Amino acid sequence: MSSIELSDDVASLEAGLDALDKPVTLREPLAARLRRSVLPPVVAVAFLVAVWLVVVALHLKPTYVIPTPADVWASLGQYWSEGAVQEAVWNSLRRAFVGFAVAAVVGTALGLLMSQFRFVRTAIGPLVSGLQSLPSVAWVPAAIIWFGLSDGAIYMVVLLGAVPSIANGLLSGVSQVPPLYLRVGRVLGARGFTAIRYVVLPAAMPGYLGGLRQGWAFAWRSLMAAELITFSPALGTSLGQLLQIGRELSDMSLVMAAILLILVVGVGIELLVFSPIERRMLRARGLNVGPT
Amino acid sequence: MSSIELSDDVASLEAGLDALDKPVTLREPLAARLRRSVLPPVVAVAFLVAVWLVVVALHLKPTYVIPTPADVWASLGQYWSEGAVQEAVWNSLRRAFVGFAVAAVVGTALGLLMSQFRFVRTAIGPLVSGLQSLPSVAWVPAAIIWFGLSDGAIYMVVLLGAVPSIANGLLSGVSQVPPLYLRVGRVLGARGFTAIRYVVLPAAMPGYLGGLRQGWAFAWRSLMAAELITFSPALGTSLGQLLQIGRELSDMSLVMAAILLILVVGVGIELLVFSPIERRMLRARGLNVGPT
Amino acid sequence: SSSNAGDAAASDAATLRLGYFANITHALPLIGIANGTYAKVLGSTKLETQVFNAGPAAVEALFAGAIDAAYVGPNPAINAFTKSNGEAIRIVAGASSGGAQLVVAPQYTDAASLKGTTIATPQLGGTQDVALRFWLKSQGLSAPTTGTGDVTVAPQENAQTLDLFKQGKIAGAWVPEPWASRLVLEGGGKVLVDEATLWPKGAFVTTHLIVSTAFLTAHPQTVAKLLQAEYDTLQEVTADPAKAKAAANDALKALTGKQLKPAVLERAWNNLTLTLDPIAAALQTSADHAVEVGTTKKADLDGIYDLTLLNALLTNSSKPQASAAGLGKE
Amino acid sequence: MTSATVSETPEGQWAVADLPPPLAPPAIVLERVTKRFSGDGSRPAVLEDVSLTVAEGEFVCLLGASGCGKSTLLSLVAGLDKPTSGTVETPAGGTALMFQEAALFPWLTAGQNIELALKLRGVDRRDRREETDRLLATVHLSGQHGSRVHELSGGMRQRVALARALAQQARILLMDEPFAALDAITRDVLHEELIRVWEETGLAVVFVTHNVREAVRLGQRVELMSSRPGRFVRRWQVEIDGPRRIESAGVSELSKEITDDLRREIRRHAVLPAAVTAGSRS
Amino acid sequence: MTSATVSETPEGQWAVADLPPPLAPPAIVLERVTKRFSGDGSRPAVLEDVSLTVAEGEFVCLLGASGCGKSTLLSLVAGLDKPTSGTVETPAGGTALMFQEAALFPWLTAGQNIELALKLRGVDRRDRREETDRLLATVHLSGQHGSRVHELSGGMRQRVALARALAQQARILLMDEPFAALDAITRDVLHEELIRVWEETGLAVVFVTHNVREAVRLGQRVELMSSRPGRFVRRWQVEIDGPRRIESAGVSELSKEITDDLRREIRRHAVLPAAVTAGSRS
Ligand SMILES: Nc1ncnc2c1ncn2[C@@H]1O[C@H](COP(=O)(O)OP(=O)(O)OP(=O)(O)O)[C@@H](O)[C@H]1O
Ligand SMILES: Nc1ncnc2c1ncn2[C@@H]1O[C@H](COP(=O)(O)OP(=O)(O)OP(=O)(O)O)[C@@H](O)[C@H]1O
Ligand SMILES: [Mg+2]
Ligand SMILES: [Mg+2]
Repeated sequence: MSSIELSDDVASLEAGLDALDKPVTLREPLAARLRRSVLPPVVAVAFLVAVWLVVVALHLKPTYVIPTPADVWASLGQYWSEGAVQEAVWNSLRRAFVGFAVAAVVGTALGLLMSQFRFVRTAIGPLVSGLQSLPSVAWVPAAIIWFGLSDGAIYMVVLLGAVPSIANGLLSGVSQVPPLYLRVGRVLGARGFTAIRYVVLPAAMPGYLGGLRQGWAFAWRSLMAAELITFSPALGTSLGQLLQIGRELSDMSLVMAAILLILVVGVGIELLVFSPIERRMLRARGLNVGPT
Repeated sequence: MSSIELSDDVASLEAGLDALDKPVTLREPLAARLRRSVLPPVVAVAFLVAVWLVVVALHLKPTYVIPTPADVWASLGQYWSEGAVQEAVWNSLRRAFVGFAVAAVVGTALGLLMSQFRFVRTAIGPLVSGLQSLPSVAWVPAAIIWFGLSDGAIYMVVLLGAVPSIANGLLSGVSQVPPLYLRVGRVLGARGFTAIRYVVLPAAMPGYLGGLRQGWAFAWRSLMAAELITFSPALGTSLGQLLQIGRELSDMSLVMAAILLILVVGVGIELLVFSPIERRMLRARGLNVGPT
Repeated sequence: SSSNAGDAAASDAATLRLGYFANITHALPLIGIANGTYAKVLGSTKLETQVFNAGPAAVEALFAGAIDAAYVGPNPAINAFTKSNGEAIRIVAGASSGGAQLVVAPQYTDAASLKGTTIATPQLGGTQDVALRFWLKSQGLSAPTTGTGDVTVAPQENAQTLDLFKQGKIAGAWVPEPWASRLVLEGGGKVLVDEATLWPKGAFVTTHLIVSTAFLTAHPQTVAKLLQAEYDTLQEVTADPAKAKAAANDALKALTGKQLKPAVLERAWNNLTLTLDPIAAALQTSADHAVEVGTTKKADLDGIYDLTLLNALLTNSSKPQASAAGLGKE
Repeated sequence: MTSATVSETPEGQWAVADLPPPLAPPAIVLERVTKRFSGDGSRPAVLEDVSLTVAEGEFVCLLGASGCGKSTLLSLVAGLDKPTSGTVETPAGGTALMFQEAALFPWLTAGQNIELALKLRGVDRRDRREETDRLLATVHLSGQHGSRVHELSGGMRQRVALARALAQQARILLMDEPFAALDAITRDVLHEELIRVWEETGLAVVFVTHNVREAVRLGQRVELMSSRPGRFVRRWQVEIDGPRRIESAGVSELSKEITDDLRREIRRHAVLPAAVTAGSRS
Repeated sequence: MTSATVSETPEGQWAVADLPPPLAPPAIVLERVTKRFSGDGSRPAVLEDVSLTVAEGEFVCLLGASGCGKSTLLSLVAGLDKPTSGTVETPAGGTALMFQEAALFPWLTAGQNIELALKLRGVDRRDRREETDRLLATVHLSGQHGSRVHELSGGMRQRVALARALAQQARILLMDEPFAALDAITRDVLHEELIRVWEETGLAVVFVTHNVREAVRLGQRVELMSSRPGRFVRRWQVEIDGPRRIESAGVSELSKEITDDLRREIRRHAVLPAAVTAGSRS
């Protein structure tokens, strides 16, 4: 028996198997991908506008109660030309980003603590989950009392909204790490912090990213709730305030315009930032990319 | 070769294998289970109260800004003796249940439609997801305009909050159904509605229940937001209103009492109703029961 | 008078849905609804009431057709009128006047000392907001609606204002009763400006009764009865102010679970004037001021008043007529 | 102890016309079946011009490397997919199909899984329970009616899946690597179980596997498939007397021969990286 | 073509004292090891009074039914768990361990998985890439450095896992049913691959399997374990000349013998339901 011959034999057999066994990944053609990623939002918007036009055409309510798309567009145009829309979007986005960034840091730290120490999890786990069933507006008075009418108060509300999602996302990500990975890590020599750094955190990524994504939605919701109520010229115009001004002026066109802006910005960030990141990560791991 | 002998041979071998192969399910002793299920809430509450007492003891703020637990307890006692707490909890719970029930029906129908018809999913999928990043308060003006100052307006806000979670939960549940189950169903003769009834829906249960659970949290949040803002004696006292009254009266004890009640009721329902159902279902299927 | 006596029965509405606030400035509806005067005068018309927290919500409800009439401040009334191009509502009477003050912490003694501070008002572009900005302007202090000026005007909820004032996070607030009194009595503030001193005869409107135009057209007779009920309540209050005060406080307790402290009630009551006169002249002036300080654009208020029913009632009661100041029917 | 007679058809002769006439009337007839998944022909056909006849009561094993189209072929026979061209004929009453994973519905108990199959077949509610107990007994699982799927071992699950397939009362049982995920001991036992059931019921069985010895152990006929495109390239008629076991000498001998063929087939597809080829030959 | 010489120790004699002296110095020594998972003794011991010695460079296969404690034993040797009583001795430098699932980290490429093992061993950054390429070449996967785990077939994954295990440069390789999830063809090929690597590296290998033929094909020694509690009940020294293959007659013959023993061991645990017993005997 010649070792070299056998090796060659095995090698060619393996190469044949490798060629046949490799899973075939079906790459969608570009046209189909575009159709899937661009068409839905367009259809959705068209659908929305159509429903709206029908409602207006039915004259169920006077147009000062349910304004026409044209009214809303005009209202948007007017505030745009005054620079109020740009300022509002910029202010709200800036706050959302800063708030979200801080929430990500705090939420990650909290999630890690909860995942690693059973006692911490036991003590504050239910509390953290519970926070999600309190509306953000409930925090506004407390936040204002603590921080006055400052960005600080707004950030506190945003944090209280976003941190639980992020912490819980990381926690559930960690709890879903197959124990096998931890065993492999230990066999390879990863213990303690090394294990967290090289095994636990990367393995928990899918749950964590899901948490971050949901955390963004909550941060945005909470920010709007906070901006609706804390109101000071020193804080500058914001989207939430635009909505509030619309209500105070009984200006339904402005109310609708503000709701649309909030929706577009909130969903836009999710679709443009979080979705692609999550998709790429899931795809790199060969995981199922969800329906959305 | 005697068929009976062989059969007996296989049977005894199989019986031996069955005895050895059956997965061993480790049942936790009752004491440990209780310790796991009762201790955390107790610790959480103790932790909360401790933090609170420390904050009060530090005299960071006067007690009319941060009241002591005793103040809050007294405030709660007073409203309890007047029957206001009971009425508020009852009214809010009733609305939450009705709203959630309607949301479950609508969300399920919507989720099924979206899961079965690609076109529907394409058209309204992003919209449904997008709704989750709009704060409930934004809907209040629209709800009042459509439904006036009735329970209807409150239900509309609750629906807009809860339906997307439920629909998305069902959708992601359906999309996670292993295609193998559908193939098996078809081979067994289940097509169309029969397949949905006997295969798709039960298989999608875990995602669906998760969606229902999250839907509840959203329903409760949205209800509180709605109750905070629409206020009418005809609608009766509610938890959201208790909070609002506290704010209007600058009565921080009442504000805190209301926040606590909202938290306790919202989390209580989740822990007492949704968690056990979800756990039981997951356990019956031998699935991982999450960390919470 | 525009209504035909023969049509009286036909124009009675089956129900009247009336909105008001649980607030001392709404003393007339508070007392009259609680003691049954409103229900009695309305007779066969069933009275349904709604309590609101703020004017915009009441206007939303009016727009939605959920209520027919509401007691609101002048600003929501103006907004409801102008945003609906003069269609949605009419002011048919007043309910109270006066009772707004600029209360500041004791260390502020004059306008100049307020430079660099934050002062709260109840609502951007609201009467008090406009009054504060106009006054600041007259004192040479700028208070732009966006960005920073000499003084930061922060519109926010009154309850929040009280908290922030107590903590020293704001220098003061221009607020209506009972908040002005609470700032003084509970927050240790002092009155820097009493708004009454800025108006001729100290009269400026605080609370209006607005009615949806559609309801007014369909059921003038019912609106007349509503005015009558308010008038009767006013007579009762005038006859026994002490009893009225107690009744108002009881009504507050019933609606919100809390009463005003006696001292607050006392002080607030004395600052307020309950009257059916909508004080139309002040409305236009206030609107002009709003344009001047930049919180709103020039608004056409022509036709906002319909005081024909009120004046008929006043004539019958041998009282002086109320003026629409050229902004509608008298 | 055992003797093996092996009859081969000449290599490359896979057209239906060249087949020896089946012993019994045919249960499955595939004629010149081609299947492609890309509509535009951008990828090669998965199955090309494939013909196959399985007689009633016959036990045929399909053998081939990964991706050669075995599962696709079973899908076509089961009616889960349509051929691009060619015809597939199966008797009325449908086919039963078993997979590598038992694919029991985890929200039902073992018994309920079988009852669902009966219900979908239209069996009367009253008869279902009795029939289910009979089927469970057939696979030696009496008393496991109420067991949850996750409480069963892999072997028990496949036996429940077999009972569920039998509940369909189809004349054809298609099996797609049904025992691949089981441990060796359990797999051996299930081979005996399956043969017993096949003898009792007289079903036509098409059994797909990667395991040459398993194919020889079970099949009356073994069909070897090529890859890219999938075609039948060689056929063995297995004639081993007496009870076969996986360790039987006859099974071993024939297995070795088929394995060599299969390995040759696999090597054809080798794309050796230059480095390895050079390295191992130096 | 092959000849098998089988030497047995008398049944029931499993104490260390009765062992023939190992040829090379011992790499693993387990002495009177007992392991229970319930602290209160409410459940029987998983391993009871087990002793085992593996010499350096020796290839030992552990065979036993499900749940007999094979994985538990490997965990103890790997230091992932502590015995309740008794001692476990392994050389410094740790042990490498492979599982049924390749357990590659899906967030890393094939090459990065190996590099991580090197990094955790403390290999210098500059040397890692080169070492990784050498290891990939060893398992015939040159050029797959950048492949994602999910892009690899099961066999390729196990080869990467093998390379990762080799990267640890431990003197002991523990394998817990490493090929159980692979298809038969791939498994056969990996047997040859593993033997080649073992011959090249001179590692001591403890290989756990359910597959009797696999144990005989690979091991120098086969140890049969009993269940409940886990103990060593019988041992075979496998001496087959020439290149073994899974179909070799020598392998088949010894396999049949061991299988019969194993089946007897399994039957001991049968708890036949009354109905089935009655039914099949009537
Ligand atoms: N739905 C599909 N769309 C596109 N290609 C497919 C589809 N199903 C299978 N294929 C391709 O057809 C080929 C044959 O697949 P099939 O599953 O029939 O092979 P197989 O012989 O069963 O393989 P294995 O032994 O791995 O189960 C593969 O190359 C696969 O990628
Ligand atoms: N962490 C644990 N806690 C409690 N019991 C355990 C634990 N790990 C294993 N067991 C029990 O110990 C016994 C032996 O398990 P082990 O996994 O070692 O068996 P095995 O021989 O590897 O089985 P298999 O062939 O199925 O892999 C089983 O009965 C199992 O239920
Ligand atoms: Mg297949
Ligand atoms: Mg094991």
